[in-house]
Amino acid sequence: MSSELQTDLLNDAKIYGESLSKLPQDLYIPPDALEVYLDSFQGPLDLLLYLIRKNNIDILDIPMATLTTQYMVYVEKMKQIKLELAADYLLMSAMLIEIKSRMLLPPVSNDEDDDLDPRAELVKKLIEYELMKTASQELDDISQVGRDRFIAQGYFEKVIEPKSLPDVSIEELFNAWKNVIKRAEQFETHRINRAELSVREHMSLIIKKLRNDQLISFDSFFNEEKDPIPKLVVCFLAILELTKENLIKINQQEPCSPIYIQRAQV
Amino acid sequence: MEQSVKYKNIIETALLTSGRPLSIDDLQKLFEEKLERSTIRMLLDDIKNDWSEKTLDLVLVANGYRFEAKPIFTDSLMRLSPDRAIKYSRAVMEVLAIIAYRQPVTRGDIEKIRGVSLNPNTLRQLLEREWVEIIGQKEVPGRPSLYATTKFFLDDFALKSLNQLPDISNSEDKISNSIEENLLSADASEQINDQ
Amino acid sequence: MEQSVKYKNIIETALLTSGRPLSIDDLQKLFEEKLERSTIRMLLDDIKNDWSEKTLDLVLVANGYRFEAKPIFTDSLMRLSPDRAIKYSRAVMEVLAIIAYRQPVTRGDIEKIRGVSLNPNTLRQLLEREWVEIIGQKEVPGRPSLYATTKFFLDDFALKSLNQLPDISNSEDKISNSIEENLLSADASEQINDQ
Repeated sequence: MSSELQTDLLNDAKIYGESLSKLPQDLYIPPDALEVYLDSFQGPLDLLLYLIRKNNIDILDIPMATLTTQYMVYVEKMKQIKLELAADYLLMSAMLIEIKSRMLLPPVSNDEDDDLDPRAELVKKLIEYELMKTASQELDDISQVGRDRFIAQGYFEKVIEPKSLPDVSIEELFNAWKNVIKRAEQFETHRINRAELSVREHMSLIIKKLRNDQLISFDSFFNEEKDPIPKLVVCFLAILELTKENLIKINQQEPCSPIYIQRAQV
Repeated sequence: MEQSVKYKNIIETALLTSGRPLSIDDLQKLFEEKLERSTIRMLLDDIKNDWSEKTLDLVLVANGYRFEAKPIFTDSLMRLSPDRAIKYSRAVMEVLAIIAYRQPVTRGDIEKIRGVSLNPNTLRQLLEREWVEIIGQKEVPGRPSLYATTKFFLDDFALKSLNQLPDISNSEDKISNSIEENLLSADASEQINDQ
Repeated sequence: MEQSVKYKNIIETALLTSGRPLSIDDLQKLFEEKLERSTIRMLLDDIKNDWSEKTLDLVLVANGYRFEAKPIFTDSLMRLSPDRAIKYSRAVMEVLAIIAYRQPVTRGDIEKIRGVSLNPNTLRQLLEREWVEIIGQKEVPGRPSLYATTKFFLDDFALKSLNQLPDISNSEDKISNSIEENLLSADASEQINDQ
């Protein structure tokens, strides 16, 4: 936090009329921790609630100047670190400043009921959000199937009647795959193409073989007399790929001795 | 007597192997002969008692009855395959809470309550898990989808109905009452502070 | 003695709720303390005996131990077997496609490609249909299962080998062109899927 900001904050920060003699503890954040820290807020309302709770501010009587100042300190930091995050936060800054300035104007009239506190809408939002935040914590405390609630699911031998099962065409499968690729490209984590397909098939076959035997000789995967050359190549590529993905290990005791393939152990 | 033990065993086996809750209607399908719903309820009570000292609990959730591991085993079971435990982010859980407590809601409603724009992936997680579904469109410009929770949501949280959601009404009433009282009296000290 | 009953109960609960066969290695993970393999075998024997007169059998299959309904219940259970969904969900089809094109994959791989966590039911449907099987464990922490397609999958789709799966490379350019901003929204991709 820059010293300039700190000074501003100290000059401005008054809570219920009391000037703060020193910076609140929770406002100091080591610079390297800041990014993680800012990430932990779900949005501007979450940040405001945090400031309100930490400073023991009565949510129904918010000192707008204090809150706005403290809020701006955080937003400044966010702008420096991750600009793209700031949009929702900037909108809130504008709203806070507007409320603050409206509070400075004298009430137009004293006897009109609809002359609402400028803070009313913000407070309603904060309360509703806090309520939902509480609700989400309460939900999270319930044990959930798939996390920490376990459902009996013993096995039983089914006599499968193929007619009762959904039909799926190869086109449908292909379309599903196209969809996956489209989305995967959005995440930019995977580049998926087809060249390796037969390699992938062989990878599965090799693992299936290794399921029964711990150790299989490298040679036994290749039948040079019967298999066409492309198949031999594909099988070899599959072994390399499995090794790369740490699914199998290739062993050779000494040069020129037989090579063995086994399942990778941890 | 003999016969009722046979019925009971069939129901128990179905519940132990189904992997999903079974309703009384489901359980009736197990038998060629027609069993009364009251008979089945009685047998379920019996089964519940049989298991009370054992490893599983027979519980009733939104879609019916199911066996679950007694809570004392949770820690051990979680050690078995820690990678299987599905943990959702705070954002996902907040959106789930908003849909659960304020349903039906549009995406815009959710954004308004949380004060941030919604990452589409957050909703997708919940749709994918089948905890949330689109139940229609709101008849306003743009016809945004309306989201609500599903029965699977209730099942997975072991709730019989939405009524059983954790109660937040206490804090709700308290707050709305005090809004009326305090808010309208904007006090002078605030204005002084702000100068 | 007291202690061994506790162990036995934990093992029984794990076997009843895991939904997959558990090996001795798996069962060892249930306990903080180290249990000998021989101890676990003994406890399994005990459990087998406990259940001999009851509704399930404890059996040893290729990947480990599991509880199965006794054969006398099969007819009743088949009556329950729900009328299957007329169509598989989009999620099921996508997961099948990922396993077909990218096998062998772990659940984590599938989640990474799709960007959402996987509903446990999705894989279950594919395993039940016997289009997909577990062919082993990946030797990384947590030893996640590796999924691959089966011979039945090839049969049902009339393929001689995976090589015959439709080729994506032609359409790849087209697809990348069509990726637009609006694709990022879940609703948009939904519509494309529907076409």
